[in-house]
Amino acid sequence: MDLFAQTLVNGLLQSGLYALVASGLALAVGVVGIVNFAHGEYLMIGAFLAWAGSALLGVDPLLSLPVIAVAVYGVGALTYRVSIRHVLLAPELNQMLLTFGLGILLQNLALMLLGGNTRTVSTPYQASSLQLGELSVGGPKALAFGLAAALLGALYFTLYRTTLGRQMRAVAQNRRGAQLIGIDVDRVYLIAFSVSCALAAVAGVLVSVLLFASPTVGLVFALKAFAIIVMAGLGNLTGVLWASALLGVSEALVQTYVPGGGGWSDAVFFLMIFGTLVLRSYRGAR
Amino acid sequence: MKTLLMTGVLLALSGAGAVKVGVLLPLSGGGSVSGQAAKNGYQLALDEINRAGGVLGKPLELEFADDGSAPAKAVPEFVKLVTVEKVDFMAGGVSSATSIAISGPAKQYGTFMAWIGAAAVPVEDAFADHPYFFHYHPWSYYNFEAILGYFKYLKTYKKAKNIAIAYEDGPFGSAGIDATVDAFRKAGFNVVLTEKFKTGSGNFGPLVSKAKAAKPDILYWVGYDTDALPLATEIRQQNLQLGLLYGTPPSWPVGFEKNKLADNVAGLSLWLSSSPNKDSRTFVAAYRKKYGTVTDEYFAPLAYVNLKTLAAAINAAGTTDKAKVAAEMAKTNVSTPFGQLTFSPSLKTKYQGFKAGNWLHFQYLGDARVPVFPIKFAQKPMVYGK
Amino acid sequence: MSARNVEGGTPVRAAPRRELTLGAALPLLAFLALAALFPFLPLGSRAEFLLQIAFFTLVAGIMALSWDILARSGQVSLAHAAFYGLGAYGYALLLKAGLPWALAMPVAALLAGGASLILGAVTMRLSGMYFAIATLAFTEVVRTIIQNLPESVAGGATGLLVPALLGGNSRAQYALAWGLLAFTVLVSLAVRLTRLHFAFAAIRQGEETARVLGVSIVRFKLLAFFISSSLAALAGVLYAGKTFFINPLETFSLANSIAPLTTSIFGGLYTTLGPVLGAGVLRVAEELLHNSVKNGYLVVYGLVLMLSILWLPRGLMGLRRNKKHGGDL
Amino acid sequence: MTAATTTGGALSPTPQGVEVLRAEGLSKRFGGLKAVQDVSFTHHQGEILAVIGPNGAGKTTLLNLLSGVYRPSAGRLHLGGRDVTDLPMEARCHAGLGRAFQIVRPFPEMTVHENVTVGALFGKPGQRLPKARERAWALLERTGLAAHADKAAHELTLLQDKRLEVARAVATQPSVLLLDEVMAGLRPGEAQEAVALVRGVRDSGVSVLFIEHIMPVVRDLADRVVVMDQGQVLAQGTYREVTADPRVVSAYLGTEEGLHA
Repeated sequence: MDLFAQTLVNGLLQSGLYALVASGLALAVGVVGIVNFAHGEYLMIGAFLAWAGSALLGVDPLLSLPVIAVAVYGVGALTYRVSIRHVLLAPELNQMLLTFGLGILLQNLALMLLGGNTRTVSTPYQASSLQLGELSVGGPKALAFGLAAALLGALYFTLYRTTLGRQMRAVAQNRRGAQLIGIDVDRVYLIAFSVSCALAAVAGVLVSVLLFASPTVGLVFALKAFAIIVMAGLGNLTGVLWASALLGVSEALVQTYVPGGGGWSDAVFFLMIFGTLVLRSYRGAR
Repeated sequence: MKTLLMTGVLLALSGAGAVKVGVLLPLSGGGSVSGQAAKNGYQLALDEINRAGGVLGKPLELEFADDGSAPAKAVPEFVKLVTVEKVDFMAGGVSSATSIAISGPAKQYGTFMAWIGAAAVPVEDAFADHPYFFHYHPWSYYNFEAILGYFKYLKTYKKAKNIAIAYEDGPFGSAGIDATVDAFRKAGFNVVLTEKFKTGSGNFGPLVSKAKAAKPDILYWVGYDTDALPLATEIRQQNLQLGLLYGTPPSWPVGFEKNKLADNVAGLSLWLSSSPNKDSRTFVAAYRKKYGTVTDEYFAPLAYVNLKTLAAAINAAGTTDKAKVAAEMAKTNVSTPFGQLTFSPSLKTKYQGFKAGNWLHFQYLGDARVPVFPIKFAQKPMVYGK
Repeated sequence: MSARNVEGGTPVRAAPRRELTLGAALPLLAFLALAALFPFLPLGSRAEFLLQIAFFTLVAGIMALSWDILARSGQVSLAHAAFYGLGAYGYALLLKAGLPWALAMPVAALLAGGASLILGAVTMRLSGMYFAIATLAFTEVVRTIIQNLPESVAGGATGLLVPALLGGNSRAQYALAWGLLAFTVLVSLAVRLTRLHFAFAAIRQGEETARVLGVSIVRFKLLAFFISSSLAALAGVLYAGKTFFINPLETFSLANSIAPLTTSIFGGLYTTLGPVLGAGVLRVAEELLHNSVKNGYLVVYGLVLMLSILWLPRGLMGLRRNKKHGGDL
Repeated sequence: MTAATTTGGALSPTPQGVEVLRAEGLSKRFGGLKAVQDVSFTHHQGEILAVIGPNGAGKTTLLNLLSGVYRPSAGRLHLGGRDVTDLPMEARCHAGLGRAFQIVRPFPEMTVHENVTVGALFGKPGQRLPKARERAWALLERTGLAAHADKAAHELTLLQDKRLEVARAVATQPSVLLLDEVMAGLRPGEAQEAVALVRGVRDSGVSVLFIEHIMPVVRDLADRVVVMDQGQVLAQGTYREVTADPRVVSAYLGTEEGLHA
């Protein structure tokens, strides 16, 4: 029974990481309607900045987090200006190719400048954990979970309770209509896309504390984040949280209770996504 | 002016007949850390060889090519080195998949290959009947032999009996895992857990929870550098009591030694920069002089040794004739940063360089990797947690 | 007929415009002819090396063109690596079972095509991003299954050794790859010039409208999947026979699904020439970059992809001045 | 206008004629909303039948039920004596139901001729491409689109688009053609041409069922009218009959279209 409870905790903790990465992507896809294949690369930038701050300047990653978020917001804004805004009306496939090219560019730029090595940061709280009887709750992962929930909550609040949010939703629903009622669509897109990049970087900071920084760190998580927001339903922020939790817990259950389950966890992850999509498509029809 | 012209002509003439060695390495893609380290080693060796008069009286030439860590890229690059650049010898090779992919053209052209990496058994199969294949890196079964030796020592002196195995589900971790488990059992160990994980996922929670229930003395993990910190973190968080956490990643994270979680983590390497071996100290000094830093990637000295021994064999043969050079190579008997190098048959190939005895086991102790086994190389006593 | 001609005096031509003109087919024929002659060109010492590059370019061409055939029916798939891999694995396992290679190749293609029908049937109602992620998920599941099968069955995570194609003769291998690309081009043209074109294009441009006009989407979507995946499997066979070794991580990698997509967009979607030309140009560009910008050539490559989308949204095919609708091959 | 003249001659478009389409108690619920409730009517061969009603009366839902976009929650649909209730859209097309949409939906990357060819090729099973092309061409000539055959569909004017929409649907060789507000958005002069187009379709032997808001068009075109309100059939009969029905008048009172607009 202890193992079962611990398994649930393990799953939930892992899901926090997934939700954190997915939150920014949900914004980019939901509002801007851009399938940003380079999302993981902004995470990578965040992770490397956190590493650099820690290894070179001795600043704790959590302290540098706000600065990194702002810096990557700037990178995102630049990306939007020079590339994304020019393909907003292009076919979805063209957008995919553009962001894919961007991903290749950023990843290999990092590889060229920093090499392929895995880098880690050292913090005093890295291995901290909360002991509840026999249960152990990893500190940084719990923090990631809390942060994901807070960010998704803040996003939800922004979208539904603020002027900017109302504009975002208007733009997301009907670009031309929004333009007609005087919304600066370009500005809304710029903000949404840049915030999405900043959120990726925030996830990256946490990833650098929890795991590592390397040019390819974004890839695994971005792929899973995509699957999660699609499973949640595009633009559904609360859905992101439950989809992450569901996937994280089922992964953990498979890893714990299926012999050789570590090898099957990915299959289960994607099988659930696949099943959800297909089931929903059949339920929705007629 | 005239002399300048003359010198130019002479240089050009001498260049025309220079010995050319093609070096195929993963300079980009997944294996690039090892590939770049090897490249540095080759260039260091090249400097020394040419400073000492080159090969056959002329400066040696290296022709680097990037296999991109992908078989589909490796094949054309290999063919280019052999047919366009017309290299006399081939060196390099890190990844197993790319090495297998080029085994076809290598046999077709009868290319002389002085190969540093590619430890997987299918590579041995692919090159079994190649007459000019010199393999420096130990095959994976030699790696395991070394590990088993260490664990047996732990069993005798530390009463380590229960082993938990965590291995990544890719080709690196999964290769021959069943044989590994059998061998541990045969040696009298209890294998209390055998569990796969997904490298880079950072998802070790369930694995460690299970290990906790299995109460192992040694947790043996086969994964990559990306897994080192997340695994160590999870073990600490869930308070899993171990005698030893032992891993065999191809490389370790940069700066891992400074992390408190790295303390007492043990691992396997062919070489450590801190090795007291005389050749190793010479290499480290030369490397520091050329690059200004010290490397911990053993592919750097391995490449260095690779080119030095190849050049020596060519010089000894006095020709670039493959058969004669091979005959000289086979006689190689030199001291290296890894210990003595000679070539002898492995299970399937004729010329195998380093074997089980060249591996050493280290532990992260006080911000550095310190050799702890075999005992004769130990610089500090190992720390065993139970 | 009571509806009168609004344009009155406009002369009305007697017959509909012909779809296939020699002018449109010419670049395609020229490309194939050049590819056929390639091994006989006087390339001097570089010949062998260029032949290797050309071989993998042909494989990339088959992948891109076969992906495009599926995309023409509105199905933007990220499962192409799955069928490439199934082709490679099917071929290797059939050889192991004792089939001669000439039989193993088509059988592997048909098996992969059969597997695609399963995927096609369940993803029938999905579109856009949902379809893309579902097909991506399918690929991951297939990879994981092959990876976790016992090693004695499919080599597990380590992989399988594959006997050399055509005894390792690189010219014969090239000829085979050329033949398979030519076959793919023929299939693509057949799709373009028959009722399939109308069915695929109608489904892509308006699925519900197409159904109302009597287009059986189930049949045509599955047919697109079957054709496309069988061809991708042939590319996988070529890869396996050329590199002697396949493992799940390499053969089922996301890159193998993305490359045909980017190549087709770069060359020009929904055409026969575009994806083939795209494969040629991109591979050559990649090789040139690889040799000139040694470190970080992929940085430049990524930049090239981005710029091409910003400046050439219709791909290389958009460069042709006379882009009559429906006239592109 | 009970006995319209036909050029076909043999057909007798009276309520006593041959039945082509019969709806029996068709209903459709979306969650708790009853969009269409127990709708029954019979459509006869060669007849032009109009479905009218105020906004939200369920007209378009009914059309979607007829063409197969939705499956009915209850009720049956018969086409030429065959029960087609459970057939999907494409099979209904094969069985003889053609449909043109209110918002024109040409295939944007195809030429006008190709657009019509799709209908000619797939409307009935077993069509061959060259034949389908020829028939599409003939239809373009009949609908006055021949001069635009090679244009991309998105280059057409709205009236031309509507012609294309109708030509494409007719190309499927339907026995019944469903038209969803084809006149919407047209100027009066254009609407007259569209009326002529629809008549021409009927005269070529196709029964027409259409939804319309513009009452003069209904008066000019319809042999019979079905009036819907709140998902139910309020009245059926000739134009004169239904407009005299007090229930119909009260249903339309206060609505913006007004009965005699």
